[in-house]
Amino acid sequence: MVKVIVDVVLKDEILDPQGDAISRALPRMGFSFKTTNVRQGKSFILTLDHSPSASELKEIESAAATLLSNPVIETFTIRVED
Amino acid sequence: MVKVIVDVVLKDEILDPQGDAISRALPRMGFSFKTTNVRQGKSFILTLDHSPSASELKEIESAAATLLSNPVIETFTIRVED
Amino acid sequence: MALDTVLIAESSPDTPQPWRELGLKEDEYLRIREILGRRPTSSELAMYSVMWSEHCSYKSSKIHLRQFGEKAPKSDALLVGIGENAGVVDVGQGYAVTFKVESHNHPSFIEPYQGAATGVGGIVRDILTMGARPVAILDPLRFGSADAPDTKRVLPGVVAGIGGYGNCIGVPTVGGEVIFDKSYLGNPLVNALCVGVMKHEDIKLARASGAGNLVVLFGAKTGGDGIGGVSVLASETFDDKKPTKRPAVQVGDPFTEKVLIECSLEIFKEDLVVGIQDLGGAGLSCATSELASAGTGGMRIALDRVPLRDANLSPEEILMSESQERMCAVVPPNKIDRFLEICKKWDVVATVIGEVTSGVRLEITWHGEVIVDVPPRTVAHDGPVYNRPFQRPSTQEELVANGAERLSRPKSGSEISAAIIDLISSPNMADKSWITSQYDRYVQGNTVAAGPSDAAVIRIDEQSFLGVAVATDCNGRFCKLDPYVGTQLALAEAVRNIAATGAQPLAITNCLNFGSPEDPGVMWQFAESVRALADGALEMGLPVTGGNVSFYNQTGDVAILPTPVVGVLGVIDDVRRAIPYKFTGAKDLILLGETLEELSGGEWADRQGHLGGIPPRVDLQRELALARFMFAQRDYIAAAHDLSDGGLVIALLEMLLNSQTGATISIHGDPFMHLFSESAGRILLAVNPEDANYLVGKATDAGITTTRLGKSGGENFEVSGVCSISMLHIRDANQSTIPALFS
Amino acid sequence: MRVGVVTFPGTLDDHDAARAVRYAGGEAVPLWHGDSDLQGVSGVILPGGFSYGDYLRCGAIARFSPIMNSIISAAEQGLPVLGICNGFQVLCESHLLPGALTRNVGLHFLCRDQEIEIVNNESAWTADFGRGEIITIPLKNGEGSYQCDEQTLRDLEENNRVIARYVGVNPNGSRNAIAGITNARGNVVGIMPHPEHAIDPLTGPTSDGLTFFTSLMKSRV
Ligand SMILES: Nc1ncnc2c1ncn2[C@@H]1O[C@H](COP(=O)(O)OP(=O)(O)O)[C@@H](O)[C@H]1O
Ligand SMILES: [Mg+2]
Repeated sequence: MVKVIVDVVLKDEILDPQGDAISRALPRMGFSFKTTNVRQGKSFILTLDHSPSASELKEIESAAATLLSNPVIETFTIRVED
Repeated sequence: MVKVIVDVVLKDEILDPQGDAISRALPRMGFSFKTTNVRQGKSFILTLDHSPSASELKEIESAAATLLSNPVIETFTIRVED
Repeated sequence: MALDTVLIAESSPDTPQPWRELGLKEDEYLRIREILGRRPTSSELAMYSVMWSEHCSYKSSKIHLRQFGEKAPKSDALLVGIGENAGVVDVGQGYAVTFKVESHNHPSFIEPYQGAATGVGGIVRDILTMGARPVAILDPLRFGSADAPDTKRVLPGVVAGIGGYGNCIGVPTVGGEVIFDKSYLGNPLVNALCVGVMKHEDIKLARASGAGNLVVLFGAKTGGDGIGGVSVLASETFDDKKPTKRPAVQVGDPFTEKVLIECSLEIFKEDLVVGIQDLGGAGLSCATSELASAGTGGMRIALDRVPLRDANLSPEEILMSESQERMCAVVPPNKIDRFLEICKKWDVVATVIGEVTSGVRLEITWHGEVIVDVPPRTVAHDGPVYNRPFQRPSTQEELVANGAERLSRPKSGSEISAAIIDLISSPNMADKSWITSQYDRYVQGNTVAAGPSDAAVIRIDEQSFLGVAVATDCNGRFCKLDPYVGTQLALAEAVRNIAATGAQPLAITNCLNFGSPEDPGVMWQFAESVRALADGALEMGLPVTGGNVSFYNQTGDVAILPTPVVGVLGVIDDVRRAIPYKFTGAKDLILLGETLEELSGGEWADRQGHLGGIPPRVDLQRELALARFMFAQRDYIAAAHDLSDGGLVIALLEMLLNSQTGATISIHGDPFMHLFSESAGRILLAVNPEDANYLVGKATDAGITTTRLGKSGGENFEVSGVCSISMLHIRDANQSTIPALFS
Repeated sequence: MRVGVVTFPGTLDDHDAARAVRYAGGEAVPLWHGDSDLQGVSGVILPGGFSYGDYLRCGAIARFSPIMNSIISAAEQGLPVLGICNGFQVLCESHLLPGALTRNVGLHFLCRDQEIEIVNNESAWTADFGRGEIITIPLKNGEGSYQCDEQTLRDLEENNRVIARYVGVNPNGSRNAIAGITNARGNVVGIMPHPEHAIDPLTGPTSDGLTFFTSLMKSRV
């Protein structure tokens, strides 16, 4: 089984209320590590029963750009895990 | 800036309606690559202005296990990106 | 990037400025120079350009909107009129109600979820700003053809966005409209109406007075949202290396808004502010200049104190940022500690950014240097006013000559049956619960009636059962055929919806969605529409308490159907006596009002792909008579439903579907005409058989025509001698359309 | 009887829960998330809403508030606690109840009048119902699908810990159509649909929900 993972994050300039809420919650809960920023993203884990071919990867890329992410506010990256 | 990324996924046995909806949508949208399974996960991108020390990483791990994920339905992994 | 200060501006009159890129006309730019006696600083230019935009200055519409003031009926109910964030009316028992509609059309096309969500957030803050608790949302929506691919992108996103925001802030979404027409493809209309309730003494106004009072910014931090336009200031004139990519998309944070609502209401309760303004379009530019202009005029702001989400923002960008969930209050110094304490309790960031001065100018500094020094009125109120040319388009004659009454009609029983099924399953007439079930209609526990009720009914007092009814309406096809009559039909329908619940109509708001004001044909539609609404309001004795204008709704040269959405608010002294829209048990079905041969612009004609002719006649006195009758007889009426889109057949079937029963009716005359005509001024009643004679008598006394249609019951919808259709078949046709299109 | 109603930032149905307590003849005592004093109440309601915006996961941040610390220990001592919708999610996040609530299978927020069957009428909050009674109360949530592992499910079913089940089409994909559950002792109950919105037919579909609150008034758990 091969996993192709599409990581989707909000563009830096877009407000991320979820990430902000987590930033605020961490110190309240007593954690002392300091973050300069917390963002929340999504990931899509596509499991394939074979290594994706170049053309399949291209298709996955196009799925990531249309279905899995919203290009108006998000960007994505793709990683393959064997 | 260092990024510590906590990837959270639903346990395999937990129903993932979003993943299922994407599985169904992909062929409908004309994509021909075959997946055996699609799951949707979350990621938390913590930005730090320094490399996390061992003790900080430990704290992050405990935040991941309590706040960022729900052990009843989810598992998590942590990666550090410089 | 170099800071442009007033000192620099005085000594460098010839520095080229990007006024054109900011959307200003040359004479407007010269006017600014004349007002200031020098060139504006880049921050001043930013403020003037955004405040003098169509959206903020109403420069094309002002001349027409004045009629709402000039023709205003005398009304004791009006507590706060046009000009404030929202109008306020007296509903008795010491309560005041405020309501207003706003549009978020273009942002919802770009990013449907966030566009719609922030639209809701914006109107809710307008209502909150008046001192009121927001108690209900309605969402009049228009989309392109239901089967168009882009509608599949836009509609689910818009609906999820309205629900996502409204549900999370705990304000029930209880009504609205969903209408499809190809003219809205590429230009959906996302209007949102909010209703708020307060006691008379809690009414707040947007003005800064009292030298020494503090100006406090509270709510979300300021980010680079919605300042795409102003980035030209940073890039073209000053610094080319700076990234100019700023998000045009604003993201809503409903949680922050919910907390802001509770925090503000607690602050109001302790009477800690002398003036308050929400930050909407044009952000701080708007809030500071409007507060100062409506007050004594003088205000000093230290812009560097504004808490930022993005530390790289320039002062110009901070002034223009449209970050959501922010408010600006004017607080006396002796109350500031308590104010900040309440903010802290709710975890709301609050910062004193300036003070009211005894002067007459708005002065803004950036780390001590003066970057804005203007008479605030010139920014907020003395923007340009255009009397744009308008003219009835030459094509209008041909359009109205081509009436739908001349189309060939279904005649046989089976043709009529087929037309009924076609209509009840059409996207416009189909059941919308796939949409409304995504909205929380129960939160706050005061929802007495919500869609599919004609009007939403909300209880506002738990002891006395005082309540309000609200509805919005507009048939854009009628407005296209005749914008004057069409607009009055929208008003008539909204009033009739209020009447159908047994409430008494009290006040009007509106959201005027039109194409480009630079097109004389569109401007004619707009002028006619405003004239009609002002005349109609006067005739009905209902004040227009506020509204909104949205221009430039078009794709290329093609404008949307003119869509002046009219909202009407009614008061109901005891919500337990509100007339329901569904019934149980056997009832007599009675039609109030007269049916004429009026098919043009109607739903049936639309299904034939036809648009032409003259819209139905409108008689506002007849509508008032109906409203009086419904109010007087409310205890004798088991259920009521107004007739509008789709005529009698649709009203009947909707009532029967909601009541889970069938009916047998008989029609004298042309059955098709009686079933499908869309004549105004009609309401369908379901009454207990023993009350039927009494009600018919009372209606006749009131000069209202009545028709006894027949009786409810059975499993079919039967028109004697014409057709009989199983209600199961009708239900399936009605309920499957929307899920099939959008699930 | 004094019943505490907790308000977290983002709680929405606290006024409704308080109204339901009053309709049932009790006195509603507001409890603030930042306090830890339970003010001697005889029961606590965690109302619906979006505590802390439901960012991260529904109920996840609320679980760490000071008031929850007090509620968790009191509940372990037997204090009756009712979590409605978001409150149910908070109870699961707090591990006072097993399992978790996840995204509805339809992927939409869903607001409808829902029939449920009361399966367990022995808990502190359901004792006034008949066993097998079918009632209609509003359901309104985006993440109401009850999920747990096989072992937990067996434990819930075998020990009569399912409080209520959806009748008819399963609206959200919950395992075994579970609408509500209780802890082993029967004092902590989580329910997804909203009884506090069904206390008066004027403003809700029925008054069926009132029985949850009258049950508490009579209970001696
Ligand atoms: N079509 C209209 N009918 C009546 N009043 C209107 C209309 N359009 C705008 N107004 C009024 O003009 C004032 C300014 O409107 P607007 O700039 O939209 O306010 P805000 O920025 O607070 O939303 C408000 O009082 C509003 O009610
Ligand atoms: Mg405003």
